[in-house]
Amino acid sequence: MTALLETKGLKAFYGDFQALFGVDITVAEGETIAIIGANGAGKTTLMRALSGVLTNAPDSVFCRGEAVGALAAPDILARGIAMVSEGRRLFPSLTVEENLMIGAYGKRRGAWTLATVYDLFPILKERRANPATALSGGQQQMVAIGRALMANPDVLLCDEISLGLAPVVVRDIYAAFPRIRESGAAIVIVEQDIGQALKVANRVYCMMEGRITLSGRPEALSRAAIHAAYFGAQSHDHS
Amino acid sequence: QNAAIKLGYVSPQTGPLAAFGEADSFVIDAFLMAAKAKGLNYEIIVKDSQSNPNRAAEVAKQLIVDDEVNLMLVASTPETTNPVATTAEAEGMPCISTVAPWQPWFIGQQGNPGDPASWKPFDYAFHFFWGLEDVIAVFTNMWAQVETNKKVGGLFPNDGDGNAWGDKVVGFPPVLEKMGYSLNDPGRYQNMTDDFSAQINAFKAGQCEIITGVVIPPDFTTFWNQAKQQGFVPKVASIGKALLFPQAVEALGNAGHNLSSEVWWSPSHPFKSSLTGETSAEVAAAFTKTTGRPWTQPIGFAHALFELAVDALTRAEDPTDGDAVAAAIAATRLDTLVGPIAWDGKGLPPFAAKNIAKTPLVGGQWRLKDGGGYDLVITDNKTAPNIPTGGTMEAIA
Amino acid sequence: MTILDTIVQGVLLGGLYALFAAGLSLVFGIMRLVNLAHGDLIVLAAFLILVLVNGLGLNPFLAVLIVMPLMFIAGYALQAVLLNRTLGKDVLPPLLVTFGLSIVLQNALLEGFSADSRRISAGALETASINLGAVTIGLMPLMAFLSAVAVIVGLNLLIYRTALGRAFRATSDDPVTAGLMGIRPRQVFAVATGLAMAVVAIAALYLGTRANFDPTAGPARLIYAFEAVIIGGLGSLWGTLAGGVILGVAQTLGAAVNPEWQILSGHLAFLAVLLIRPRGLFPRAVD
Amino acid sequence: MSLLQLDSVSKRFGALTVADAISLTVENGEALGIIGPNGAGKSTLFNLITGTIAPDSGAIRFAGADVTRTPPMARCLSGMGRTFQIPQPFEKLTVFENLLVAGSFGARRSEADAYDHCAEILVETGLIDKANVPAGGLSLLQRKRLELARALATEPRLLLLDEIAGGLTEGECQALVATIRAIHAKGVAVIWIEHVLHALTSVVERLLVLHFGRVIGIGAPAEIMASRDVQEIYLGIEI
Amino acid sequence: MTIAIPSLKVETRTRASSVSRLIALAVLALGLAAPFLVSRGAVQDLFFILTMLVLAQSWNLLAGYAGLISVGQQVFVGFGAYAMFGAVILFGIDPIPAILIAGVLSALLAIPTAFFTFRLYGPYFAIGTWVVAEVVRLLLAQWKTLGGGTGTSLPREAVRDMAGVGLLRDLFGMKPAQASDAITYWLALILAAATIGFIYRLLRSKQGLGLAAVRDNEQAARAVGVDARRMKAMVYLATAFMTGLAGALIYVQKARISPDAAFSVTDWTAYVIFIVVIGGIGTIEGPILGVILFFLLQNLLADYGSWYLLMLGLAGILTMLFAPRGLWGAFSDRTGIQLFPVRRTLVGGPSVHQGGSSHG
Ligand SMILES: Nc1ncnc2c1ncn2[C@@H]1O[C@H](COP(=O)(O)OP(=O)(O)OP(=O)(O)O)[C@@H](O)[C@H]1O
Ligand SMILES: Nc1ncnc2c1ncn2[C@@H]1O[C@H](COP(=O)(O)OP(=O)(O)OP(=O)(O)O)[C@@H](O)[C@H]1O
Ligand SMILES: [Mg+2]
Ligand SMILES: [Mg+2]
Repeated sequence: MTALLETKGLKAFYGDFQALFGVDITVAEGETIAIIGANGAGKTTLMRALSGVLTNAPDSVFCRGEAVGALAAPDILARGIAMVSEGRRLFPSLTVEENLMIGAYGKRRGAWTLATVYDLFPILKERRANPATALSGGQQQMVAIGRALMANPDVLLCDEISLGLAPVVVRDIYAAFPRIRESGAAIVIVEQDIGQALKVANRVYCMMEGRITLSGRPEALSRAAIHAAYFGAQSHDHS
Repeated sequence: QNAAIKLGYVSPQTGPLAAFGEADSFVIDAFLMAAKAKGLNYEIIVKDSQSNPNRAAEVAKQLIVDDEVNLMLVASTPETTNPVATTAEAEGMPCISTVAPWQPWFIGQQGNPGDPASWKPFDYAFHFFWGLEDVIAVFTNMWAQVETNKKVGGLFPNDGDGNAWGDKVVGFPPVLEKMGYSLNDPGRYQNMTDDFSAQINAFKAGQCEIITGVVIPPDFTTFWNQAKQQGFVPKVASIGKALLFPQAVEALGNAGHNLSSEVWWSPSHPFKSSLTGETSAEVAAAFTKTTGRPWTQPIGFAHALFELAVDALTRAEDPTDGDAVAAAIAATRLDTLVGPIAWDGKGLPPFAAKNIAKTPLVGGQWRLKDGGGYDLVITDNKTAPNIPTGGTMEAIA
Repeated sequence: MTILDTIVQGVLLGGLYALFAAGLSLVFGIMRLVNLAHGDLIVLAAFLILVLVNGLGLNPFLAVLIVMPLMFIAGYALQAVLLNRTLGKDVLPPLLVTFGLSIVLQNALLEGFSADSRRISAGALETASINLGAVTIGLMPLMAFLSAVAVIVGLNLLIYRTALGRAFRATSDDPVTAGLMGIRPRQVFAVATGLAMAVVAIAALYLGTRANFDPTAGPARLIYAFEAVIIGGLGSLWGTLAGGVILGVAQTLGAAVNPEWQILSGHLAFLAVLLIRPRGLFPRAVD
Repeated sequence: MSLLQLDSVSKRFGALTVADAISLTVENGEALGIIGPNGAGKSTLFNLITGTIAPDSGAIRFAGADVTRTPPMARCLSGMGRTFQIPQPFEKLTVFENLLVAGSFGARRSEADAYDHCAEILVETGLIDKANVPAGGLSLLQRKRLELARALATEPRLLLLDEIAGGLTEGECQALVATIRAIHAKGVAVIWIEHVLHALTSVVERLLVLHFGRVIGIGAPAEIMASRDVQEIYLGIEI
Repeated sequence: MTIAIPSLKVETRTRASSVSRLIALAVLALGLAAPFLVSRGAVQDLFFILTMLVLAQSWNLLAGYAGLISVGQQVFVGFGAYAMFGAVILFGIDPIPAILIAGVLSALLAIPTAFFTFRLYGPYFAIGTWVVAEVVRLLLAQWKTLGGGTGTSLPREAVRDMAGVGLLRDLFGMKPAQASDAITYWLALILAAATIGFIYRLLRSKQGLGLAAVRDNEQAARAVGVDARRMKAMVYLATAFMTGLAGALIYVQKARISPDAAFSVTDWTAYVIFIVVIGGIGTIEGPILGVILFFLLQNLLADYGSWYLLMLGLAGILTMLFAPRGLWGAFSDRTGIQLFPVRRTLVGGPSVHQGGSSHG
């Protein structure tokens, strides 16, 4: 069976700086994957490559067996891959509701509508007419997730959704994940908050300097190995 | 066979003033043919000023220095004639210029136009056309045919023509006052102005029944429409420049009816070419036949320019010597397609006597034709009784 | 009550300027593109209307309805083929390319239509007016003003009430993230320029009926349009209308003092606004 | 008298508070480390100190003078040298010329006077081999080194370093630590933002933890690292 | 710890630049002799080329090095020209010192205009400069003693009796017109050489280094102690001075002025921008190449009227799209040749390699 989303020897460059050195990951239908790694490991770069913000060699990314590496973001979205960007990146000149509605610009139909997103994050309904940037960080993150859901994705890519948020708020946001999974979407989360990541994920990849250095089911990974991978020292003897 | 005599000719053939240069190639082709028939060997080097004064000066230099012409000819608006004449004068190159009232031409080339004591005549630059005193006479004669309150509104832009027409010394104001007209002049406006409500309000307040001025076509359209919208309809509107060309009047739609203007040349002018013997009517007809376009006033003057060139160069002792040619020009007595021309100072103040020759001027009104389009009808000839009128002045409805 | 009339005439004139500026404001607001050929595009549209009016004997208001989609297509193509390539951090390429375009357009029109000054005839409407006692309002200027208001209301509805408008604003905020929403920024930009050109067609109608125009009449209009946009503030269409009105009133008031000051007063008003509020009167919060 | 003194400095971006009444004193010749999760406001704090952004309230004193409103240029001339987290080289100038700009303007020397000094720094920071290469052609790691070298060329009394150790190999990291120690040993005060904790703690005398723009701990590194709060917030690991 | 690098040296010259230094001297010498060697027409063509070169180099310094994209430089051409006319007509000053006065006055005008335009950035700045130019044009058009909107001509004697004309007539038997051509030409040559020399020196100085830093990254430049604002203001002032001198000189030769001509956007800014862009922005060589191309194009196509301008517009668009660094930029990128190098190359020292990629 072909994977929902798969990379084969994915490389990425910023000018002459290489950020990814042959990354292989697979995402199956309905699965939740966590990608962890230290600052600058290349996690965001991987997300950008998957979502079409960075274009790649055509045969380095596959979606249901189709080579999509060279497609631009709107085409990737049309194949059911949506992303919540690092730093949320809401549109400041749009209101909360407009930010959500623009997520549906691609007109993919499914379970997620304004009503169901408001149901998932009720606070947003109260603040629907506010400019998106007037919300607290946690609420903004909800908008960002809701906006991606509005595209009714098959794969939801989430880059550091706990970034800069208090642990309580992070917990609230993660509380929404079971509902998202119920809608059938596979989820890829990038997290520095390892505790959260391990709690929700079925499988974990650990990245280091543009390579996957460790992967497996969360319960199978030793804390020492992850800790080492996280801080970059003496990590190579695990994996 | 002698080497050909070289004439340099500068006029605006492209750009906003291109309507003035429209007849050039027709006139030049006809001239070369006539010259050949007479056994004269002339070469004409034509340069396009692109309606740009910088460019006009530049091409004049090229004609003098690179092409080594024997005589410089230039026509159409002070924006073209002045830079060329200034250059020719500085280079010691004889130059004949036309189609610009003589005041903006002469005074506009003086270092300090505001100080008549400092004005100096030129040695090489000569000009033939009418002057403001003529256009004032023509306009007031036309106005006299219509019953009015003698209150006049003036539209004078801040450009070569406008400043001369509105000048307190040489322009309209002193003469009109003397003749019992009161002039309401709100001040110089910039060309390409989008709104004339200030002027219209001033004219309304001053109860002006007559409008005059020297306006570029786009501005006149703006003004005239706005005036009608504001319910301001004078009995007479005599406007220079804007109403020269039939296309410009046609652009006004029906609102052009009975607008009046100065007429410096028309097919009914009773003059003949000294070169070809053709009458005005014949030249105009030939133009329409060749180009398919209605006749325009510059045709006659462009033609006369070449008549004068041939005449002066034939009489000059040495056509390649600038001073000799200048002397020959100064001594001209020639009956041309636009009337008799002599730089004899007739009708001119002393300072301009040497460099200016005047041509006759009459006044006319544009009349809607039955089948559409306009006719220019000469309505006043008191200034030049030998030019026949085609009708009398009518007030604007 | 001449002063009242002066102000009313200035406001109406401002409507015309706002109409010139509305398309520019749209494009400027969405992609920070300064289109120096905007004035020439207005003249191009005026010639297209003229061809239809003279050639087919159409009513000018009908002709505009035909020219609007034509100009939309031209604008779309212009953006897609040429201008999209110039967008980026550097301000030089768009300025230069549109500047080059301006020269190309002017001279192509000269070749095609000669330098004659032309006019679109609107028949009796041209001189019709409404008399309100102290002031008399010309029908065409009033229609120009109302058209400006209608265009701005229409564009605002589009921008704030439709999916396309949301896409405009989102792309303007952040093209990369907009791409993640399925929006193709280049296509959105092309549509925006197309719309701007459709508005240009309306502006052309009033330019062509108010005064004569010729192929070189563009740049003189451009500068007012820019001033209106900048006075109003980037991205605010109502601001653009206000900017146009400020310019128009400054001009008529200046002219009431002395016609010499007419155009100068407009420019000076512009500089004064810049001095007090460098980002315009109603700047967008985020930029 | 302290070298740098922040007095209840606050900064908000819209609804987001990135510096919340931060008070802080740095003595002459001191080395201070700053840690905190992504988006905590660390770089913003640098921007406030160096004048790239102005605080909404509070005061900043440097070397005895109130610099709250002075422009970055003047603060550099009075002795602040900084690196940018995202390197900002003068791309069309060579590495050597990049240093010359700093060495002649920042250190107020004539150009010729700056030659030797700049060449020395190139040697010190291991960039001498790249001296004549345009900075635009450098890799990211080299760019980060250039940031350091350029900051040094201004001959600062206070050196502000923003995440310059990320992505280095163990050996390179040790070399960097040695370089910074050497600078520090000359009496230059250092403030260093870093995620690579072992490198940071081997240089700094005090550690400051920033979270949500608030100082949540400051003290000796060992003490700070041992604190429960810090472990939970910074590492996100629930103990 | 200090590391001694005994053999360290900083070089700024390349082989090409030594050659070009010789060529430059030869060209200059030949240029000085030109009025005796070539026809008057050629001298006038050279005058045109040289004055356009000065305008182009100034605009290039402003836009290419200081990042200040102005479409209003005609304000300094026109103001310089009017200042010269004023000095000659109203105060009876000889045209040559009047040119200098015009340059100084133009630089002074730059102070109030900078006050407005420096509040603006990017495209706003461009439009702002244009409006300022319009304002100055409209104001000067009100100045009746210098002809208002009509314009005026230089008194014939002023040019004919200009300093040096008598000397040339006595020495070489030149006619006054020819002599004044020669004098204005020499002034143009000196001005062009001085402009290039000034810009080159500036770029090789510490200030030039700072300017390059500001151009590459203004924020970082400020952070290392470069006063970006002052730097830009200085460049703006210097270009105003040079442009004003050129404007005055051009109008000594034209001898006739009007506001529309002297403040023409097309003649004094559009052409100049095309020259710089087609030749290569941000290089000293670019405008030189550009002005020669422009001259050739103008001569080849001038008789085609609007087609010529149409082609020029197209050439500008195509260059911007496909060779944004201009013809010289493309050439230099490919060959590494620079006639006016400004690189400081570090040579010698313990482990410096004299690597090949010393061109940027
Ligand atoms: N636009 C860019 N230009 C140049 N280099 C970049 C760019 N974006 C990222 N990099 C570099 O690429 C490498 C990988 O960065 P990336 O953002 O993917 O890391 P990350 O794992 O997401 O880190 P973080 O935890 O900080 O988000 C880093 O060294 C980073 O500095
Ligand atoms: N100019 C700005 N406008 C709006 N928000 C900003 C601006 N600069 C920073 N921020 C926001 O302020 C917060 C703090 O940013 P800052 O760069 O200071 O974090 P940091 O602690 O340095 O993080 P990192 O570890 O990722 O470098 C972030 O949420 C960031 O998005
Ligand atoms: Mg990341
Ligand atoms: Mg940071």
